[in-house]
Amino acid sequence: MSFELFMFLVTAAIALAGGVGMIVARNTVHSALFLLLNFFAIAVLFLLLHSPFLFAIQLTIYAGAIMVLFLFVVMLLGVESIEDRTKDRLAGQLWLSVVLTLILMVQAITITLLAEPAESQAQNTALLDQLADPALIGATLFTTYLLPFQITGVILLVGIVGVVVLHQRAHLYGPLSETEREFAEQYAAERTASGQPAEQAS
Amino acid sequence: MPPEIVIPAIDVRVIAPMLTIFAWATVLLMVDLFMPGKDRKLTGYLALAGLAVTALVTLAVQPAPGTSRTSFSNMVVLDSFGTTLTLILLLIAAFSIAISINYLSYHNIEMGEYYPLILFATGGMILLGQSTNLILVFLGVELLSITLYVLTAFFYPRYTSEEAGLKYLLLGAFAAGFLIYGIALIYGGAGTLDLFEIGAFLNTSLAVGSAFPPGALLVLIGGALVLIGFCFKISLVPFHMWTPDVYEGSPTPVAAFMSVGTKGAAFAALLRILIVALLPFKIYWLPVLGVLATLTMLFGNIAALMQPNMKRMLAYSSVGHAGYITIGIMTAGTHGTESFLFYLLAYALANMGAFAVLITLERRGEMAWSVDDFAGLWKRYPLLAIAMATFMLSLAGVPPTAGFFGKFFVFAAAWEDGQIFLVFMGVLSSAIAAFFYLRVIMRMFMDEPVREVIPIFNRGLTITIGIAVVGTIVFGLLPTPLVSLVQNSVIALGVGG
Amino acid sequence: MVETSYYILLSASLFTLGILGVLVRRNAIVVFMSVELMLNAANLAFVAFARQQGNIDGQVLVFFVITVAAAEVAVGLALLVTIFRNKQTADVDAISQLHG
Amino acid sequence: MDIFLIVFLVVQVLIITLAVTTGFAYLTWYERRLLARFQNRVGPNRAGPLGLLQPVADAVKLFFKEDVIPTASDKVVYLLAPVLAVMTAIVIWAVIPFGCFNLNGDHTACFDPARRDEVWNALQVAEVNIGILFILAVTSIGVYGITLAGWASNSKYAMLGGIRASAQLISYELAFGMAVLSVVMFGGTLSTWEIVLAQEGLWFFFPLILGFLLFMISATAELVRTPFDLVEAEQELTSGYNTEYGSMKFALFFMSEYIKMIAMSAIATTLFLGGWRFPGLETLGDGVAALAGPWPAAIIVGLVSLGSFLLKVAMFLFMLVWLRASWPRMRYDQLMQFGWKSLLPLAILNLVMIPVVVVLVPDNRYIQTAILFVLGIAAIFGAARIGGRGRVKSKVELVQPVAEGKQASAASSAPASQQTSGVAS
Repeated sequence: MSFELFMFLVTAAIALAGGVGMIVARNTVHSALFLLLNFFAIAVLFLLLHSPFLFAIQLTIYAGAIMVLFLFVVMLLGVESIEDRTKDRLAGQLWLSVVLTLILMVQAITITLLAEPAESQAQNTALLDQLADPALIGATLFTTYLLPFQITGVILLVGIVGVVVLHQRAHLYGPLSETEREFAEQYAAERTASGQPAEQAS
Repeated sequence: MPPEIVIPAIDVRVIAPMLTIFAWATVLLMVDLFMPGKDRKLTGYLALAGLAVTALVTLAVQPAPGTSRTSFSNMVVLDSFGTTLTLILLLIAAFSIAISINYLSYHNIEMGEYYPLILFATGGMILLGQSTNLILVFLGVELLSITLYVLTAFFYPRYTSEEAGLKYLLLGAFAAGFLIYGIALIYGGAGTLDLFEIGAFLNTSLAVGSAFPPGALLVLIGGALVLIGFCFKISLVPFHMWTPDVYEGSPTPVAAFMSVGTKGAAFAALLRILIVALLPFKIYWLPVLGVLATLTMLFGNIAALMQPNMKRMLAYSSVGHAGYITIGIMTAGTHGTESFLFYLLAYALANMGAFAVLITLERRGEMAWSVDDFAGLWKRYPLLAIAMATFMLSLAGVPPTAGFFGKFFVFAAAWEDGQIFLVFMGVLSSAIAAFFYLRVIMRMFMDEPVREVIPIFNRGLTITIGIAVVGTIVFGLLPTPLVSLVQNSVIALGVGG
Repeated sequence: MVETSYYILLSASLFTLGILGVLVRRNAIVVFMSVELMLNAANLAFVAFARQQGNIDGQVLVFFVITVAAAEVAVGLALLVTIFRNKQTADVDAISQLHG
Repeated sequence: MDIFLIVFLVVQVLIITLAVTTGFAYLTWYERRLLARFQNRVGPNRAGPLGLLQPVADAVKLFFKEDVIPTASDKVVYLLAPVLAVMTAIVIWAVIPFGCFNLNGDHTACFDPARRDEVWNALQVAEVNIGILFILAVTSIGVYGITLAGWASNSKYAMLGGIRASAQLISYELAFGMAVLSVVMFGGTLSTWEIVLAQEGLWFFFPLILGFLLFMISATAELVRTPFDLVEAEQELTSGYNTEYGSMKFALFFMSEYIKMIAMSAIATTLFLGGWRFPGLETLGDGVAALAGPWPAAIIVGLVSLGSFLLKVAMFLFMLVWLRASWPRMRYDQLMQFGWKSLLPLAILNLVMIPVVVVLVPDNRYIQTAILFVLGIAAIFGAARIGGRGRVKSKVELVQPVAEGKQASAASSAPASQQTSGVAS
């Protein structure tokens, strides 16, 4: 077994463990940490795939920004273990999803077994070294992918405006008034009483 | 040393509509910041002006019929299909803003950022209609979705609005996961994300031998995942469960905007993917879409039948209409493109109109849009009742409205394509649909009023309803000019072709 | 050299785990994290395919996916915080006034 | 040969880890002695000559303290947090070049970017083409140690400290990253090695004066040191996120902070002060090579470059201590306002200014430098003026009597206050 394969297997095991852990963990902070572990493992896999640039980007943005944001929100709201598992009316959905997942797994294995094109460049180390150069990514970003790059800027702008809008409203209008809260509850009660059978099935 | 950077030739005309609307939205954000006072109507009017300017720009750069321009490494294309779609989308956005201007202040949720966000979403839709590269399709979908998450949750003190925003966000992000994974598999199979090149790759690799090459298999599986992602966006059964909840919770103008705009843009992108890139796989996607369309038409209309709530009824009816549009998509290549565009315009007019009528009846703090409010409307506000009746008839597909011709063209194209079963199911579900549309009309004209309802009229609403009524009837009586317009709107099938 | 198919198998498994997370968990934050896992699986597939194809496109696409994910997470978490302020829960089922 | 290389790498890593840890120990001594001088005291002087054994005494004390884990804490995360903190602080050192001791015995290769392959540098662990991004990545992960410590302790003080810390670190990371990117833009490379070489005859301090200032401010904030140390404000939060930590676990947090401090100084040296470069170093090497042959030259260049690097780092450390001795702590809202409304716009301006100048004034580094220097100074003074205006206003408000101030704020109708709060967030 080559060193690279060994590294791959270990990292892949960690990545999978992280993914499973995230789903299984009861505590949201633990979930976030398992996901973080998974992100680290994927970053290492990027390194194994000759992409040091994405290794750094993955760590900086996913691990360093996105997951910190998640943890921050969980801590700020204090919702570490908010989940209520007693009302398990979703047992059917659970089984459905397990079956669906098994189908997807089978599909994944099929892809893997069938799809190994002959003209793979994965052994061409000279080419791969060339592709590992971050300058090449930059150059591609500003030439071929110029338009998507600019659109990304628009998306980030919309994201910023959206977050400010969502936050600002609370400042402008204050929290829900008592009457509004009552109205909402009354409305909900009315709706339950009237009963809308058709869509419950969906 | 860094590699030499050679920026490829850029044809600004190709992205001119998009560029105009994004630039206008960005400047509008800043203008709004320095606008004194709490009144934000002026921002709304400026946004309308921006849409008008964009429409002019779109007309100025439109390519000669039958030709197309590409730019940015063939990532975007400007063909007559894109131009027509852009104009329809701009009309939809203009309607949405016109019915929002007083709605926002009336319900005390006025914030200047609302209008630039609508403009950004419209820009995302235009992008979706023009992009010929999967990564741009992904970015367009995300731009549209992120904007709409915020707009859906815009009705601040209302719980349901935020719930709707969160639901839409979780399902939208889930769908984005499918979309991007599908794109990754397509990239793995074809080695490119360019729709034209994927099509060429499939043609060559499928032509080689009898065996199914692994690359093509990856593209097939990826295409299926992309389709699932899109099904969420255009709410095809069984991926529609978010639709009624989200429409009900969001501010009514936003629901109107979503019901037509998002669907139109997402369908346009799907159309391009299916007939430019995945045409060699038509034998696979045709039956799948057929089943989805049938389910969607039947389920959407049957569910709408049981709704006492007008807003949810319109939401389910929009699910049903997604089914009809899907038929139009399936027959793309023959007459599908035209029937799609015609249907979209007819549906946009009727649906925006219906939502506008709903807004006139929506009172402050009111959250139930009961059909009861429409009872006896004819006796109190005959014009409003006639307008609503027109929209209902158009949505049901009764002549002489635009909706009739929309359905007619879709079914005719399907018939010509040999999809007899689909036509049958379409007609059957239309009959079901006619029942609940006509029920609204019956209540308006036959029943006594259940309770006191005082509609609110203002300029934006009146003009919107007026244009929608006139458009619905005129295109119903004289479809010829519109037909010739959409017939010229062919989709570009080759680079620079 | 590790074959591309190994990476794709791993990526498909992670994607499946992500779907499972979305379907099984009721906590909105965990659901959201599962979506991130799905996006990461796609990123891994992109990079593995980029190596196999021998072109840079796959790596550039990951850049876009990460950026979009960041924007989406920001909006999503802002929404969650406002909802929580109003309702004091992050349980998806508790947020169900709109169940039709 | 392969095995030898791996063993060599392991030894290199061990030596650096040990050196950095010792550096931390003596940095505490250095800081305490210096602070004492600033405050007209003597400082630790009992253990050993000049108090040089004081760090050893401290270490022994911390070792033998009782190791307590709070019962209500989340045990695994509680134990993980200090480990994460120290790990990130040490890992940064992998890409920093301390000097150039070419084990191929040819000192001239040290000064030629084109001959990068001929350099086998004993004084740098890993020369990668994304060195700078690696630094950014590792600093951005550094926040986990603090945040998790705050959460896992299950104590209010620690929690508040942790939340404050994560907010502060995220906020200042933007300005920090942008300041670092200005160096990348001007130097045209992401590799730390090449950045040092690109500073031949011109330290980046001069053209990037604005970037340097931004870097120093945001680095101080990233280090949570005065005036940005409200994460561990003793008066409000006991000692912040590490309140519930004792004995060696506390020592680990302490260690991570000081190692990060040295690391930041080393990064600043590498990015702005020419790294291990020293005027005349190449000439010195050439002279020794002419007199005694290539090997002695390589050794001399290695030693002098290491010395020069350490000298510059010591200077930065002195500055950091000096800051701590002379500045008061900021208020939390001031901290956030400063980060988002002053530092970030300046960083963006900096990032826009550099490419514009570089593109408009091609091919002459010195003219570019002159223009950028003048623009940078102008930007700093302009920002100071604009910032200063706000301060005068707040002073006037403070002069008002309390009761009157309350009335005034009540009278100025709700929209006005909303306007301001709107701008603030």
